[in-house]
Amino acid sequence: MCEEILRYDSVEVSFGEKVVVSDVSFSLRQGEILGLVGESGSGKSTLIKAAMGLLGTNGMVTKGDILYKEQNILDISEKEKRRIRGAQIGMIFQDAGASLCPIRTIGEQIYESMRAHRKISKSEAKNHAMELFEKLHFKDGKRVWDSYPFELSGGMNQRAGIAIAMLMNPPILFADEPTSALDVTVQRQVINEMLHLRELFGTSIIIVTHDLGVVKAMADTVLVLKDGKKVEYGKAEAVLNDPQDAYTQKLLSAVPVLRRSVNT
Amino acid sequence: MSIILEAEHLTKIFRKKGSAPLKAVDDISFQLKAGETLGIVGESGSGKSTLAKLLTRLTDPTSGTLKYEGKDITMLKGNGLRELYGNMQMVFQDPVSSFDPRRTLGDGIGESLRNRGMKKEEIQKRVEEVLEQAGLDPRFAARYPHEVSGGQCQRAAIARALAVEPKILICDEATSALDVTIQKQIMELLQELKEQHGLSFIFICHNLALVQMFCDRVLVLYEGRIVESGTPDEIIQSPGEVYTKKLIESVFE
Amino acid sequence: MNHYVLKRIIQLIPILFAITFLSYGMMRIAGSDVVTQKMENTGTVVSDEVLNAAREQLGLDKPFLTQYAVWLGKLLRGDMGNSYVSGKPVFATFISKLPATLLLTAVSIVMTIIISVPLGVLAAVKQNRMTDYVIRFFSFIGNSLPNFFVSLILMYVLAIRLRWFPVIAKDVSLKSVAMPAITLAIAMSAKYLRQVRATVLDELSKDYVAGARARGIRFSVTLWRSVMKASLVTIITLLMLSVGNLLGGTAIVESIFMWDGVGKMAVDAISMRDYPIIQAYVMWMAIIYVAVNLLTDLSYRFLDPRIRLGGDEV
Amino acid sequence: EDKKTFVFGDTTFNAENEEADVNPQNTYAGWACIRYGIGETLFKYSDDMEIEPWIAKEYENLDDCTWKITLNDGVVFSNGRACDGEAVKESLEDLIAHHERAAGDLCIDSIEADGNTITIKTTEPKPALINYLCDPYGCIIDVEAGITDDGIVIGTGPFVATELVTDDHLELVKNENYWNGDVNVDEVTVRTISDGDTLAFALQAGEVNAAYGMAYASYPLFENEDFTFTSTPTSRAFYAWMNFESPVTSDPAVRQAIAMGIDKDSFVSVLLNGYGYPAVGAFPDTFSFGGQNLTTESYDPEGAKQVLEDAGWVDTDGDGIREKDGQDLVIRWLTYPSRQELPLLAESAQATLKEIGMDVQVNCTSDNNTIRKDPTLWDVYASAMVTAPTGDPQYFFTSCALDSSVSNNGHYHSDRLEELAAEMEKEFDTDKRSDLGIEMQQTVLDDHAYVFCSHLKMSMIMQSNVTGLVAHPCDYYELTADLDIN
Amino acid sequence: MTNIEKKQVTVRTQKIRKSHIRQKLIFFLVLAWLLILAAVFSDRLCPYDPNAQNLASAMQPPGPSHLMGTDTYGRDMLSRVISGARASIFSTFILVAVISVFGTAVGVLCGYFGGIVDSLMMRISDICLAFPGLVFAMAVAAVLGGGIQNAVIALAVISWPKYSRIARSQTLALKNVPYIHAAILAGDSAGQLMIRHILPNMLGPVLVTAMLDIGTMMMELAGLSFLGLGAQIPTAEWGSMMSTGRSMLQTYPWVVLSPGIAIFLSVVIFNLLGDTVRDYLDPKNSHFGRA
Ligand SMILES: Nc1ncnc2c1ncn2[C@@H]1O[C@H](COP(=O)(O)OP(=O)(O)OP(=O)(O)O)[C@@H](O)[C@H]1O
Ligand SMILES: Nc1ncnc2c1ncn2[C@@H]1O[C@H](COP(=O)(O)OP(=O)(O)OP(=O)(O)O)[C@@H](O)[C@H]1O
Ligand SMILES: [Mg+2]
Ligand SMILES: [Mg+2]
Repeated sequence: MCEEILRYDSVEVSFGEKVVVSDVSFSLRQGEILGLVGESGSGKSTLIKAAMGLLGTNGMVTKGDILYKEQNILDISEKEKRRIRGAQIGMIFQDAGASLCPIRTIGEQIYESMRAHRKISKSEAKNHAMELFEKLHFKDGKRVWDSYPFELSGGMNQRAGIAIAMLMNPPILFADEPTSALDVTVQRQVINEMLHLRELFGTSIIIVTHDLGVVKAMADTVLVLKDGKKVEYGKAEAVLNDPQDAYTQKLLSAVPVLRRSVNT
Repeated sequence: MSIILEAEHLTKIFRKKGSAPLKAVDDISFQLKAGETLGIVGESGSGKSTLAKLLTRLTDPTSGTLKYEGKDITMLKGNGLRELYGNMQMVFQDPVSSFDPRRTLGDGIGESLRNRGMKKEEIQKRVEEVLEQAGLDPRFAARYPHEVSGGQCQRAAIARALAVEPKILICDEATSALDVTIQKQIMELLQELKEQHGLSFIFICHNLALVQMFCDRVLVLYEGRIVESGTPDEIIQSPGEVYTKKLIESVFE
Repeated sequence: MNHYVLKRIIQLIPILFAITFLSYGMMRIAGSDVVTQKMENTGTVVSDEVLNAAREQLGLDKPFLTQYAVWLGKLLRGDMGNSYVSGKPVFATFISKLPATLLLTAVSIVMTIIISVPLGVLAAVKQNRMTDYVIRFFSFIGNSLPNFFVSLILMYVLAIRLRWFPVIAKDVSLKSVAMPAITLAIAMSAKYLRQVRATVLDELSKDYVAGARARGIRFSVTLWRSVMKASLVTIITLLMLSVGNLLGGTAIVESIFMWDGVGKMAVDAISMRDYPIIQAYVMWMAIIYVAVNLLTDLSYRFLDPRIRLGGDEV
Repeated sequence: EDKKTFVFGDTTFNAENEEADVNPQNTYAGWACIRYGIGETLFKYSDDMEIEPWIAKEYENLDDCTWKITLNDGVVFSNGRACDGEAVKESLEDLIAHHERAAGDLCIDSIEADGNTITIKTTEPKPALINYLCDPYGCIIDVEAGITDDGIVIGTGPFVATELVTDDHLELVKNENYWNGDVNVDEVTVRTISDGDTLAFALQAGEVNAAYGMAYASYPLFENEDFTFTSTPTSRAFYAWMNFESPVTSDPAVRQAIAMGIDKDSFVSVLLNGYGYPAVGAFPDTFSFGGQNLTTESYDPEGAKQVLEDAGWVDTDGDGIREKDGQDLVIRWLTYPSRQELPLLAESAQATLKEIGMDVQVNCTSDNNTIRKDPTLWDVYASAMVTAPTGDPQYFFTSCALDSSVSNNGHYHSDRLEELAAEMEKEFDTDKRSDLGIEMQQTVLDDHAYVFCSHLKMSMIMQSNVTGLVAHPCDYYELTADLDIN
Repeated sequence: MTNIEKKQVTVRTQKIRKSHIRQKLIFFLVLAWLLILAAVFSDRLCPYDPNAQNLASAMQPPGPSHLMGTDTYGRDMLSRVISGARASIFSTFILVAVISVFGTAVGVLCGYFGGIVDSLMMRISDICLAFPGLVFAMAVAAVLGGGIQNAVIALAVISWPKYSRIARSQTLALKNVPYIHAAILAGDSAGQLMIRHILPNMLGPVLVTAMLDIGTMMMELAGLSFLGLGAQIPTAEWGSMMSTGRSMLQTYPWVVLSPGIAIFLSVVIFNLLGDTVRDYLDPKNSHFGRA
């Protein structure tokens, strides 16, 4: 594996006086896909929001550091953070449709995001986007560009969300349950696209999910969280095939498995 | 086995000003036998919830008939409907929002009993009974929905459905809002109920694995129509429709 | 689109009909009529025969529905009758005074927007900080001062102390309209900025704001390009709803500042029980209000693509 | 050359006051016509309400029904037309044809014009004809020139109306042809300002040069060297009518107690800021038949208590309100808000009468004229009326105190008063009429049929550089040729 | 990988504001209660008889014997302000209570049953909304005559639709909430459904609107008083006290400022109470038990 580009060091996050995540450490290397699993409320989202600086007014990283390329991204100015967000660390939301402004076209918003990080003309932005759409096997890129979020299906929105996050070509991508708002049939496409991304650009990805099937399909490493604490962390095969922690075992045994003879 | 619930050509069309009418449920016919578990799968928007609401008479069908034990209940109103609900109950997807936030779980569970004119002490006894049946401590009766976890709340919802000793239980994605570990517990509870009480189930779900595990028969819904039906194994092993194939292929393992 | 406009206008017909009926009916329930009213304050002594003759002449002796039918028939022919007091045609009087009121309303709406939108947005952005508290405090002050009192304070400060504006409006000019418009705008803004604040707060809590932040977009850009645009529909709706209030509020303010508009005309007419004028006023104000709301509805279609493109409203 | 522009702010020039324009043929609009110097009448009242020549120089009473009036030479309308006998005849005939009260007041049978004299024949003896001709409706206007749609007329006064918007403003310019001296001011604007406070502010800001009708509470603002007051007593009286049908006020003791229980002096000195005169009778002291000739109860709460006590009104249940035969001493006091003094009077009477054990319930409503027609709805009606608009005592009695009076809603009746009224009807001699007036007032006072509380002290306030604006007792001479700004 | 060395980690001190919503709520509730109590017991709280005139001591500026001075009639302003609380606060309370109860009832029924009655009532409320508020009230008051009851009636006639709109949209939204479906399945009748489940769950927005409306209605009553259609003499009511005292703004300012301050304080209290209730009911501020 290549060099490490993101490291969480004994991170503790609190909302108000309540500690929600405590003493979590892990690191992410270039091109690595990390699966973040755990039950609802275990602090998965909190963990990635901490790096993005999106904890809101009452949330705060109370202990530890988050290092992006050796730079502690918790103690930098808002302006510097803004430079990192989007350009260095992209993010895909659970419901990408909702993370887009409902009354502006996808194109406008793509252009706006790109403008936030470099000088670029609208047509350049559009060309870039079209290129990427093509790489991501988007059928009708032009239509997407001119559409409002509500005119697209959930799956298309989600893919548009991925595209926007990818356009700046960030070395790191956070994906917070990128598929759970989607139909089972679309899920697969989205996952494939994310894998495709890594192939194309060598992007490192942290994917938050509670679907162990997804983790199995794409993650290199897995971090299991329970009540804001790390219960298991290691190579995906190792954790999934030979879980050490009782909780991980329970989690794995609870996953219903489809029985079928022929694998397609 | 006798047919307990029968749908004939059920159709529900939503008309909205300014857009084409939407056939959310399109000419659906099926039969549910006593003690049978019928799974319904399909992607989001395929009309599963609308079908569930039609079956429970929470919405009126645009056309078609619905029969319970051979009796036409399509147009049932008032007391007749209330009687029907003594035999047919439903468990909803989101457990917490299926309880009135301002009332205790016990209150919600006892509501149907109170409406049937049962006395206070009896109600209390029955509530405790069904809570235990659903695997909850009777003290949960005094809690508010936001004071319990999702899994506990769903158990209470099941207890509520069981309170009137229904013959049919309709579950509309009763586990998809829950974590896998809790989902497993709930599925075990349903399995137990099925075995011990001989309930008939309509189990709406988009998780094929769960359906395979739990159901006797499956209907695959697509754009409001039944595109395929059969035993879970038949459908999963050799899907006949393109759509069903796609559905199965998308499952990660 | 045209079809839609037409449909909306047709839907208005029963409302307009009800408005005319109410405007007419309401005034006729009153206990005393204009004829007796004329005696007031003057100490004139008129015999009952004279009174009855006068009533007959004005048609006040006929049954209610007949009077209404006659009135409505005339109305459709553009004749709203003559003022009981001045004897002049009501419609012409109304029309001659309307521009002044519309100017006053327009200026005070513009002022309200200028005052309340930025402050409301600021308060929302700085929620629960000092700025927010200060802005809200001022809105409370604005909310707890009766219009007539604000007028007096403004006259005292702006006209007597600072001599910026004239006390009484001499003509329909921007300088004259300033004080009555500020008076109206103060009360309106106080209410309105709270609504703007609430709307913007609501919008700020939506996921796309966090989404934009996560993409590294400057907050101010999101605020102005997305949040404001998205809030606009709600803000305009609320503003248009308050136009009704505003039109009512002009009555007091106009009569204090001697602004010769329909509001003052209405206050005068009410004190004289000059039914034709009151009817015309109440009716036309209601119609204007309904029309403004229709225009608002239609304008949404340009502001909000979800409505314009026929997406489903949730 | 600087034009002299005078702005006059007035709260009363409006349609509500029946002064929608300046056309004397239109109800009370003649008041505005004469007030603002547009029209003039044949005769006018002097400061002590004696008849003086104006357009006319003299009159002669040829017999009971024939009057010969001689006009001044050289009177011209503002448009230049000579105001001769013919013009006056036309004006009066047109007036009778159009004005609602004039024909009945004047009873004119025929008018003949001959050069500068006119001869008027009346259908019945009219002792007060000349007084009636002084009524503002008697403004002589140029009928040939006509009346505009806005109600503007051509008169002989020092000012010419050029623009009029009812309830808003009236524009006047100097009458270059004025027959009776030079006019000092070039332009006048009369602003109708319905709110007294706005008027006060406008005067403070210098936007109006003079003001009439602001709230008493604002007067102290102007009691300094920057402003001048001009005040005079008028015959507008604020008084209470007793309802003789009411079970309470039909009791003479109650009426007497009310008369003794109202503190007129404090009302005037405190609530009216001294701008008023405590009243005794219907007319102010400036009239020969004024209050100086009369006697009535003065404020005497102890005496009033005694009167009530003696009549059997006693507070037995200790709630501070007296009762008799189980009935509480409740006085329903009807009044209206459009005269600012009336609510003040009501509220002050309420308090002083409470002290003597009466529960006064005030109903202050602009619907008063309907309510007072029904004697079961009120006990006391307080109103503000000009008791002698023509400087003659008869008007007050015929309009409200006789059996035949339309406004006698309280159904007061006195045999003596009826007799005196009949006598007055026939009396031509001014002195005798005056004596009759005094006797009639004393009669109603003795019956406590009315309690006269105060007379209006009409006040105009002006910037101190304004001269020639003088308040007149009959309330309708305001802007004259003398008006000037220095 | 699991053995990342424990090294020195940064510790950040919390600067997070605690939101004292509950305390704020209690505080404003107490203030509102005090105001209401003052209104109820105004008779006992007045240092002087609010209607007792003493022309000899008229227009006295605030001083030790009269904390807020005296008015034209020499009445003690403080006593009048206190006794005005009754008329002002009670009449606004009654007004707001009537319109909120009636409007809500109409809204719930219309929202629940829909159909012709719904369209009809909504049209009626459209019409009521269409009439310019204060002027319609003026006209109604002109028809019915002055007096505070009539002013209240006039305002009630035009103000209820606001509540019926809120209630109707809430009802429409609630109708699709699972717990309502659950209640139907439990055999609730329409009435039970509305009373047990729908009404209690929309109380929040209605209550908040009502709190904010108290200030608005006080203003409108003051406006009517200004036009002579408000309280009757000698009733002390803040709006009419301000209106009658307005001429004294320059000469005897305390006469108009005293009731003004009273209005201000009560408007502020009820507005803040409304805001706090809104915050309290906001699901985002999870102060109910489990987070
Ligand atoms: N803004 C906030 N204020 C207070 N508590 C919060 C806030 N956001 C999250 N929490 C709490 O922090 C804990 C972790 O939340 P988080 O959203 O990270 O969980 P999660 O693992 O992402 O769950 P899910 O799978 O449901 O998304 C939860 O208990 C949640 O209630
Ligand atoms: N009340 C309604 N009015 C209009 N359209 C509706 C209504 N309810 C459902 N629909 C539409 O009917 C279709 C079927 O919806 P339904 O909720 O039954 O789908 P579903 O299969 O349950 O989906 P999901 O898995 O997302 O719950 C959808 O297109 C939906 O938009
Ligand atoms: Mg999460
Ligand atoms: Mg569904």
